[in-house]
Amino acid sequence: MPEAILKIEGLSKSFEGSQVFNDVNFAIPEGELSSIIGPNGAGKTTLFNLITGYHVPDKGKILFRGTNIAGMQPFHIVGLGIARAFQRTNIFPRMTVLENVLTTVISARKGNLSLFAPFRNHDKDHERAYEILENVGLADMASRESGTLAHGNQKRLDIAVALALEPKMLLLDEPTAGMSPEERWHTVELVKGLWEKLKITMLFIEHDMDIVFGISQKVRVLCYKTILAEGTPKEISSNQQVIEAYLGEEV
Amino acid sequence: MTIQLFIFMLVNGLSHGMLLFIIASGLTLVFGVLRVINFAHGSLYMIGAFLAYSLSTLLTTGTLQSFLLSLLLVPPAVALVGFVLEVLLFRRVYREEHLLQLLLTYALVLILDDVVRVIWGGDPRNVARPEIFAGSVDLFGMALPTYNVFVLLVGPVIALGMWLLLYRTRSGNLIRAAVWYPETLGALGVNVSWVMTSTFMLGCWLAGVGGVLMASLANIDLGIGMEKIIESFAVVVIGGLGSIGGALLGSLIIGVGITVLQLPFGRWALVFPYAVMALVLILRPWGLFGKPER
Amino acid sequence: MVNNRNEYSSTKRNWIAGIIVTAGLFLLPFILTNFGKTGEYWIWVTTEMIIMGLFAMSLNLILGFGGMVSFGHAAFFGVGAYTVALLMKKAGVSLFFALAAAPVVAGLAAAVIGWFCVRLIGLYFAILTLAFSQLLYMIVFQWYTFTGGDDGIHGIPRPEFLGPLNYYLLCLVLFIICFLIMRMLVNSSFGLTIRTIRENLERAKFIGLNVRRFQWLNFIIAGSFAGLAGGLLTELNRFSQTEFLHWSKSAEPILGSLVGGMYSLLGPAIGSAVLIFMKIFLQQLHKGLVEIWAIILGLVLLVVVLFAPGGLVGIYEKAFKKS
Amino acid sequence: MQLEVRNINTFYGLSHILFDVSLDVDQGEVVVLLGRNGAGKTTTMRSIMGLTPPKSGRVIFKGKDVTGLAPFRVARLGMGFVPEDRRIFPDLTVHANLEVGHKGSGGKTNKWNYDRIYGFFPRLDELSNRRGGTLSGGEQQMLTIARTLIGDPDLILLDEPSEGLAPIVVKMLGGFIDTMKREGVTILLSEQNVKFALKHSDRAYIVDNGHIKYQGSVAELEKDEDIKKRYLAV
Repeated sequence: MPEAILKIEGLSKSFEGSQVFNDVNFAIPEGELSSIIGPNGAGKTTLFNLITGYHVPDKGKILFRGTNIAGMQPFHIVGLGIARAFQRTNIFPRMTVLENVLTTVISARKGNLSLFAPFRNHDKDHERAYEILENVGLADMASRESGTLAHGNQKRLDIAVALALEPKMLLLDEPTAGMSPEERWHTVELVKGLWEKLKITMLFIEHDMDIVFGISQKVRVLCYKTILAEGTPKEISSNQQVIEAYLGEEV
Repeated sequence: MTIQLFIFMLVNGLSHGMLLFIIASGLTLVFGVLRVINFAHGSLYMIGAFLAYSLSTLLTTGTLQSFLLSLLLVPPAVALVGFVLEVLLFRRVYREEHLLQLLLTYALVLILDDVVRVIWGGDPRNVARPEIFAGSVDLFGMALPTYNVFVLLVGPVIALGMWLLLYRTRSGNLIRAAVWYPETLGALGVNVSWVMTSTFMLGCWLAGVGGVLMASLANIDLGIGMEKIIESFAVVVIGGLGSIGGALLGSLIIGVGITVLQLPFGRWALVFPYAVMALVLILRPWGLFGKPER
Repeated sequence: MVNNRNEYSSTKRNWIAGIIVTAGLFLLPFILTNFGKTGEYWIWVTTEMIIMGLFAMSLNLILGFGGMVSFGHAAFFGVGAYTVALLMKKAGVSLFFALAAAPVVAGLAAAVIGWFCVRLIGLYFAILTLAFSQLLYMIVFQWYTFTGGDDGIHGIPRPEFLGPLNYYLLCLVLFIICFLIMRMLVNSSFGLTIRTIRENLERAKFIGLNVRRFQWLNFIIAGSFAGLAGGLLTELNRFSQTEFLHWSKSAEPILGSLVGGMYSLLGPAIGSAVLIFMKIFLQQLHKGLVEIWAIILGLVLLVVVLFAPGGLVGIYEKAFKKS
Repeated sequence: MQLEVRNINTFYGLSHILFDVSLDVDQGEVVVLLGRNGAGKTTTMRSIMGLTPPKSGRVIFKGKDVTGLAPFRVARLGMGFVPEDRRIFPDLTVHANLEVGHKGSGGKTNKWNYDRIYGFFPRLDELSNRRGGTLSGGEQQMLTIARTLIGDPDLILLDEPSEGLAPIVVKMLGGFIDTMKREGVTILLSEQNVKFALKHSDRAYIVDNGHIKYQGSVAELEKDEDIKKRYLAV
């Protein structure tokens, strides 16, 4: 079994007195494509917020390749190799699609302090940005103002921005939320394809069980303030505890 | 510095603090509901003060009747100005970004201050205190100006009145509800625009009360609006934007601070509000009584 | 709110217009000198326009491009002004050294003040900048022995070769240099980064940006240019006064930016010039009008806020886009 | 018909969200809008209530054209809106929250007074002096319904009431919906929880990408495996 890229130990977090997590523990092996499921309000997004430094945990360790990143600043964590795409579209709306990716490419190579050289003339950045846009199928919209894109394309741009950071681990928060059925499967294939191509670790939150069980190597169920169960899709869908707490009788 | 001098300064500082509270509470109330920092609040206060002056020249100045009459008439007049401003201007920018809102109120400062100058001119004025407040009261063997003690007592009355209004009436419930979810309030059948207009008018009424009280406390001139809006800013920042209790504490800190520090530091004491404001923003940006926004 | 797709448009049309205007600006004083006293007055006015335009452009680096509303930009304008005044009057330093020192000292002040301010966002940032600038204002106001208090510092020497015309040309050249530097800045990777932060500050953190650091740097750069503008105005007036630090001075470049359009580089300079011109024009038209200048300015501002938040440049771009 | 929605088109800024949406709700019915996240259910409700007025089309409530009317006027005509995120006024006590929703009888006698509301939601009676901000999710959901109910609406728009609630609370909520229906309140519900929705509704509409894709009785929908699979991922 490969080395764990992310290891969470005894993680606890409360907001204004109400506890969201109590002693969460799990480890994600390098290169895994896995998902997190759980009822609304179980704290799936909060978990991402803790891993990426948006919130500071009350207790516990978040070890990313051996470094404890709990409480670090987001930009620091990004620098170590964790990127995320957001549940609600979260891009730079009045910049073009290309600029959205370009600014991230520049950030990834720490070139932001170049005060005088025009960013438009840097061929390598452009090539890289176009390559990423092609990967997610947005290359032909490069010069559009990103805020005017359709919802599905904005979400894909969000993923493109995350990819531009060349992360070792990518967190995707409901990548198909608000998409039509065709768009959904398109996005699922995109995610799967990227995973196979880039060979990075991916962790995503998803509500659609067909998608979850369709592409995850492993599923973790977040419920009752902790990880209720983890296992292969097959194990999870037949886990009595999970059925009671979350899936219901239907599945 | 004797202890007596200190108490004297303290009472003075407290009365200035209470005056400041009356003005600043209007500012913070309006911010709480409308989410607009009204730069022009100081100008409205100044208009109140000058209206009190004009009214006193029409009546027998220095009588209790004339004083009470201006306390009765001037604040509603200022509230009426507020009504016009809210309906014609403020209403249009609630959804705009902060900068445009601030610039709108700044434009009003330019206009209102100049209107005051055109109407009343630049000379300092004052209104004679009604004779029953003109003397002084004895306290610990010191003669304290009665009027200052009076202002000192008006502050808590206003604070209590605001508390009763906000926490013991249906209108208060509506105002406190509008702070959070104006849209939901509308969907419950409440005319939210009217709640906002009334709140704004209440804020202006408070500025008017401050103006009337100020007119007999010290000289009034074209600078008082600016002076008080900056002090109110400091008060509101210290107390936390939107918090009435915070405004009370902040007013006392600023009012007493400026007055008491004048003894050892002279005019350098005027630096105090800015220093406190900067310090609070650095250490606790959401203010002593406020809550962090996230 | 404002469409800024053409934020850095450098189309042919703009280039041609730019060259014509620049040439016109260089020729203008030579024409004006032929008109005796009136001409000299107008040279003085245009010099002030250029300086205030530079001040407004410097603010716009943080306001329009950075999305940070500062109410205390006059602090750095004032620091620049007093640096020139004190160095020349009290230390006998030459004008060029003093003018070189102004942006450096202002930049240092911006570094100190900005270090605290960039920790806050939105309204809180705005109020803290105001508090700091007023703090500085009070200090300059009270410290009579060093700054001359509310008397200001008068009688700043002027090198002989710098008549009104030459000083105009000096300011114009400096303005163009500063403009070109700022243009490079906003078009650089740094400029893109600043815009990225403006667009979505939270997201910017998650593309690995140390947001505060870039905002701080931008704040310092903007402060430095403001310092140069302050120094230039001090030398133009040959005095420095506390008004230069007052918050109402901070409002001037904001008004200029708003009137001119804050999503373009030159908009704020154009806006400031228009405002100065308008004031003088009204004064010439009728003396009574300047008495109520604040009312007129306030009304203009109201109209812009309510009906044209993109400013003059916004109107210009809209007009051309439609045609 | 108590509510008729005719070909409404709604925009958020420049983005077109609803396309020619039409629906009817009859007096005393429970009608559900089904569809995934972002399909346009909430926007439909906001358009009906006047919170996001449609650019074109008409909303007719009790025979009266209410399109473009301010929400508070629509509310006073007898429509209630229970927002998805509940929006309990956190600084107000439970009782004060109810007072805000109370419109005053205005001549006619209120069907729902405080006693009845507290009888209906005994838990709120126990909590009546607690600040709204301290309630749990389920308690907040009860309060937000109660707050609308006390304004005596003829029609309630219930936006995703089951979201984020524990199964047992959802069950209780279902009971409230059934009781309200018995009391003669018309309900337009929006839900993602298909099972819950179908259990308590008479008719259903399916919204997808801002279009109405299906309408029919619950019994019909139950049988239509194809539709269920296509739009509801069931």
